[in-house]
Amino acid sequence: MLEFRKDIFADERDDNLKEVGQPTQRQDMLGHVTGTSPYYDDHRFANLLHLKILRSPYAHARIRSIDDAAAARAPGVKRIIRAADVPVNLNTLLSLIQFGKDDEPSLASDVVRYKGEPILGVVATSERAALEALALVRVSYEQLPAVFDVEEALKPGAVSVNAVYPKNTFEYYGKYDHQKLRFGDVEAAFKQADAVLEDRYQMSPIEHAPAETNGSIAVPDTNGRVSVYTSTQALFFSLDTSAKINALPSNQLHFIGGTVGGGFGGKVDTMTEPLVILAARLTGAPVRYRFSRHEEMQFGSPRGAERIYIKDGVMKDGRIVARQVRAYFDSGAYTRLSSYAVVKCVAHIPGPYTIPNVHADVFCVFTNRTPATAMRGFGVTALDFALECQMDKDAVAIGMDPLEFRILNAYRDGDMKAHRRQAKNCALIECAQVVAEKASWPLRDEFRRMSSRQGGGEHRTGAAAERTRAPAPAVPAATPRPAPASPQRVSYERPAAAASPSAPPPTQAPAGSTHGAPRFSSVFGTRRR
Amino acid sequence: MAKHRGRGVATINYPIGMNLGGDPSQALVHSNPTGKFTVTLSSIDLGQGMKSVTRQICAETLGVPVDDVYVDTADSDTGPHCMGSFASRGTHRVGNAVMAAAREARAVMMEAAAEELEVDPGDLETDGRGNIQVKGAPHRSISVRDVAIAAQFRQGKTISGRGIFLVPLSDVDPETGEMSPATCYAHACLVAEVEVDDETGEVAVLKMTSAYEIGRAINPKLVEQQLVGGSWMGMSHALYETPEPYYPNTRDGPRDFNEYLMPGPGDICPHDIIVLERPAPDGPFGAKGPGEMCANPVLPAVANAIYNAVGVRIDELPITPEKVLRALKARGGAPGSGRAR
Amino acid sequence: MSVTVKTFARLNEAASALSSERGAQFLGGGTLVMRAVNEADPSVATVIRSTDPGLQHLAVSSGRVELGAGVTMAAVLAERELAFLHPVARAVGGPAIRQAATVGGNLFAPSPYGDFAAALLALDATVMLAGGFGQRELPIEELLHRRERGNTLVSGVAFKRPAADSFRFSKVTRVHPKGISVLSIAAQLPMTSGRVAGARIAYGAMGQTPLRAKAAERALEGRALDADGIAPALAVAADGTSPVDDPIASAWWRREILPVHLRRLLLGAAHT
Amino acid sequence: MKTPIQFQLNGEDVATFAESGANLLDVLREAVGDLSVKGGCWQGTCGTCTVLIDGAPRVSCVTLAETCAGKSIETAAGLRRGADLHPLQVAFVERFAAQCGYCTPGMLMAAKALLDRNPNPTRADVVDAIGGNICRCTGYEPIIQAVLDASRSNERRRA
Repeated sequence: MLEFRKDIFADERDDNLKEVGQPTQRQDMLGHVTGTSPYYDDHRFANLLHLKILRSPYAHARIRSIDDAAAARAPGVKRIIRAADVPVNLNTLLSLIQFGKDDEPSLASDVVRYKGEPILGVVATSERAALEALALVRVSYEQLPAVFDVEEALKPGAVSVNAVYPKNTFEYYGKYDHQKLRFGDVEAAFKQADAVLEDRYQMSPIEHAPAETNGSIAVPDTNGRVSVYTSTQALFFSLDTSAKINALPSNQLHFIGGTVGGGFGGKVDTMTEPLVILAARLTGAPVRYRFSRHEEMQFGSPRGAERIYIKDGVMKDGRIVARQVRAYFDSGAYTRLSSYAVVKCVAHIPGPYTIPNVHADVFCVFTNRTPATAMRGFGVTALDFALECQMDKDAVAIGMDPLEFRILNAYRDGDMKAHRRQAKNCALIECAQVVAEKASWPLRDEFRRMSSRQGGGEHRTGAAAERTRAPAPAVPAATPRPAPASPQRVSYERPAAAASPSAPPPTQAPAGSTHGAPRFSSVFGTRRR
Repeated sequence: MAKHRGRGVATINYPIGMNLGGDPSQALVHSNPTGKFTVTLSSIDLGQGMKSVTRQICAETLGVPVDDVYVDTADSDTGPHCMGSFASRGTHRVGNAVMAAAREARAVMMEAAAEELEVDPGDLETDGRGNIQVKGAPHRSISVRDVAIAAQFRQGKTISGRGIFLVPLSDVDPETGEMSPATCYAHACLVAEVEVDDETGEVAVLKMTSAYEIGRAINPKLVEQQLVGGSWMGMSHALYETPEPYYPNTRDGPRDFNEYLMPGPGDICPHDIIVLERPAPDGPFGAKGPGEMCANPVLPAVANAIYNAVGVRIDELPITPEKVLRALKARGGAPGSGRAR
Repeated sequence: MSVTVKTFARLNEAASALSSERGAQFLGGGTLVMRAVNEADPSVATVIRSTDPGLQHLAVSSGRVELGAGVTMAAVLAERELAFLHPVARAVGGPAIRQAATVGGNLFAPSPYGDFAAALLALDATVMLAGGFGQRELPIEELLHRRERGNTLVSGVAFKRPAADSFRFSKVTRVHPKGISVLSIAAQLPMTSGRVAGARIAYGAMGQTPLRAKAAERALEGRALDADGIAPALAVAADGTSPVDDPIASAWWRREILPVHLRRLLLGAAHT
Repeated sequence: MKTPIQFQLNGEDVATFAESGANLLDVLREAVGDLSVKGGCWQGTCGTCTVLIDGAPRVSCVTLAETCAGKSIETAAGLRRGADLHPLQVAFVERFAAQCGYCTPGMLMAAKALLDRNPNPTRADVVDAIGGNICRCTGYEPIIQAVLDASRSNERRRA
């Protein structure tokens, strides 16, 4: 099932290692097979209380009034937690690295912006008592129009989802409604392309569905601290977020975790810790807040939906000369991590290929649905789907084998990428070659001989050399070679005529760009160029 | 009824660690008085193997057997800061931090050994079996255990080390998108073979063949876990999953594991995986990170295989049988058979 | 408050309790009621259960099959004489669920659940009701029609044992081996001299409850089970169905593939 | 209202009190303290909480605790014989058949139910046996292989 090709790149490796490279058994395996690995909920406390949350039944509504008197009197109820009880009831996850504005309450007080948004909490002696009390809470809503489509949300006059970002887009660098990528001149290149293909791709949201749902237990500790047993994927991320929302010095919190029943990105958002800590402090008792599976599936943040438009300009000889991408991340009602995913997505465009003219605009859009967050492959999974489907269509359009088409365009060491850094340590071509061999996917000799190393081997030499004169977005010329015999195979000659006279992009960022990234670096100091 | 087979391919790369960097991790390594080591982290093991990978990296760096190292994760009172377990950053970021801490601890260990053996630390080497010996004169050696006892009770040295790894934050040019997103990238190519039922639109994945280039496999079994489990998740993303089956309409959302669709043990297929290692200059022993990227090539490879089988392009995820059937009807059925490949 | 659990030694006592108590639900295997209890569903204030051995009654004679309401899918699978029902019982959840899921409970399982009920519908089962005033019988159609009204307690079902090889079942799922129904089809196809005589076909997940494919049954009458013979039945396969969109499949897809799977079932290419 | 309930847990007599209407999963974890049983959904849809009752696999989250009075319950905590791992545990270790480990106890019990009844299962038997148990990490293949390995080791012991 798994084999190694140690022969490839052997000259770049020192394989004279003792422990690294060994199939050593997992340190935690014995605990796993004996059912003794300590997940957050495997810690026991006397007189444990349980927190359950009242959630909005509407995607967008104004809260007129909340009557929780009956719930407060219900059997087993120890405390009602209202928005007013939350010390700092507005936050955004990445405020920890000073990226974005606080835009999400822990408990909604005036308006609910997605179905399932938390409104009020009940702390009771059992989960059932808490659930029964929640059923007694009376909330009067004024339903508001909602928007669910990312492109509808950007139209003039669209419903405004999030008051902090009234135009329904995250704000980059204090002035832009999206993240840009500009490299070369796509319009000029499209004009010269033999084929121009444009298509639309859509990924629906995806749920992390970890075996263990999100949850945490907060225990009032001696000397006023709070110990928190948690399923978080990011211990200090959750600790610092909880400290901020509870207006506590971070050293008043002691977080214990590290053994988690799956995460896949769904346990970064710190969805349970802040309120369970508040509940423990307000009751002076240990409290557990555990998502039900239904909550996990519908109200715990998913991998957000993405809509991606791709326009490619391709030459008959197989070279992609231009790629334009317009993408919309459906962030749901609040930012969480989608703003970051957008930048990661832009960084990934145009994929692992050397394309001299690239243009991208990617938007983080707010809609009235469950806020999205990180998931395995964050910011890249949907883009890779779109790019690789598009690559297949490009190959078909010019009658070229889809794998050879990828190898031809694959980035090599020294190539200039669209974000203006030279490619290094590349290995896409080698991956393609070994798979072709294993799966008996026919590759012609010159493609079997190609390499990711400087120049890329064979006829790419000229190309790569051209490209390394960074930044050189113009379509590079290649060493001419005779067209292969096979009629439906296209020639790989690169006529100089194909070179697009596009303006070279600036090598430097505009002097003194003082927005966005500097806000990062004010925390982290040094910056890379 | 007609079933059509087809093959599709995808090639991808994946950035290691948080985009733009600026995501530090710290580690502490120390020896107890009898020469057994503890790595203290606040990092999380959510199944990916954080404890095991950092354990092997620490043992290799110290030059001691892996059994002599234990990794303790995620206690904010003892473990120093870690950004978290996401963005395929664990092996690369935390691994580097552990390496730095282990190097510092190793230096003290070698000094203490040198003092005991009355030689220069530079003349010593570890044998990886728990001993420190004079290069070229293995008979002149001392066990790590005795070194630790000597350091603690005679020399008053602490065999310990601190490590942090930070990829400095990159600026982003708002006008051009110029930036340094990542210091290294993993790579993959995957071929999927599918069978499509042209009367129902149902798709079965019959076989996957893939290659993943991950810099260095710190532990081949843990890499296999990620790649096998991750490709299953990719198949799941491609054909089954969503909490909003009628997106952008939010109705009929699944509430449980009967309604949330994922391939069961009866839906999986054979998968031949080849691992390549082109060491990342800044990776621990060259390691990158296989965790996140492994699902990504499956989605487009399956979509392209469906096209190869029945000639329809499904550009919306998940590729449900309904979408395939609607597309087939729109183009008036499937061609004679999948194109030979 | 926590739910009240009342256990009765005799089923008719349970039946009267069920009809008199407000918010009372009868506990079969627990797969539906216990989930509701766990979620603090206000419609379940009292859980009624019975240890009446009659619930486990399982009798198979040459002509007739009797199944107590408490007979589990696992018990059906353990009975060699009920081999024709094994594909149906095996289609209900994984092994652990089959140990719990009961014949009686399946009659009340909301769509897309209720594959076993669809089979019983095709088998023209008679349902025995327990009541304060003793047993009553009614056709399964009637029970399915009025089951939403609640407070009905089923003690068991009985049906004529189908002729050898005359019963067929097919369940379409997205997830294997354990997935809930896109749709399921159960068919009893008695043959006389190579012709269908008195077919009964039932669908699961093609409406609010399992329902008969009456048009298809009529179209099959007197026909052979070959491509030509079944063509008229396939043309009207979806008549009278009212499938819905749910997280598993859309109504459109269910309608589109129903004739395909009915054809495969009738031609003997059933897959479960 | 709490009701007393007695049963055997992994061979030991247990007497405890169950909240009226309590499910077996909560009683085993909260009242008895057997934390080897994990909860994944409390809906009966993920199999994570699978235990054996009188030898048969059951989803403990939708099993009314008081129906278990007098019965024999097995959980992953009882698989080990002293220091020795059960052949299934050994096989899961050798096959690296766990990642996050959360579904593992339920998987082990579902597999034990199979092997106790059918010592020489086919792959299809194994797939059916774990069909009700959700694993989000492994892709199932290592688990299937581990169960098949364990059945072979059964054979070896009998030989």
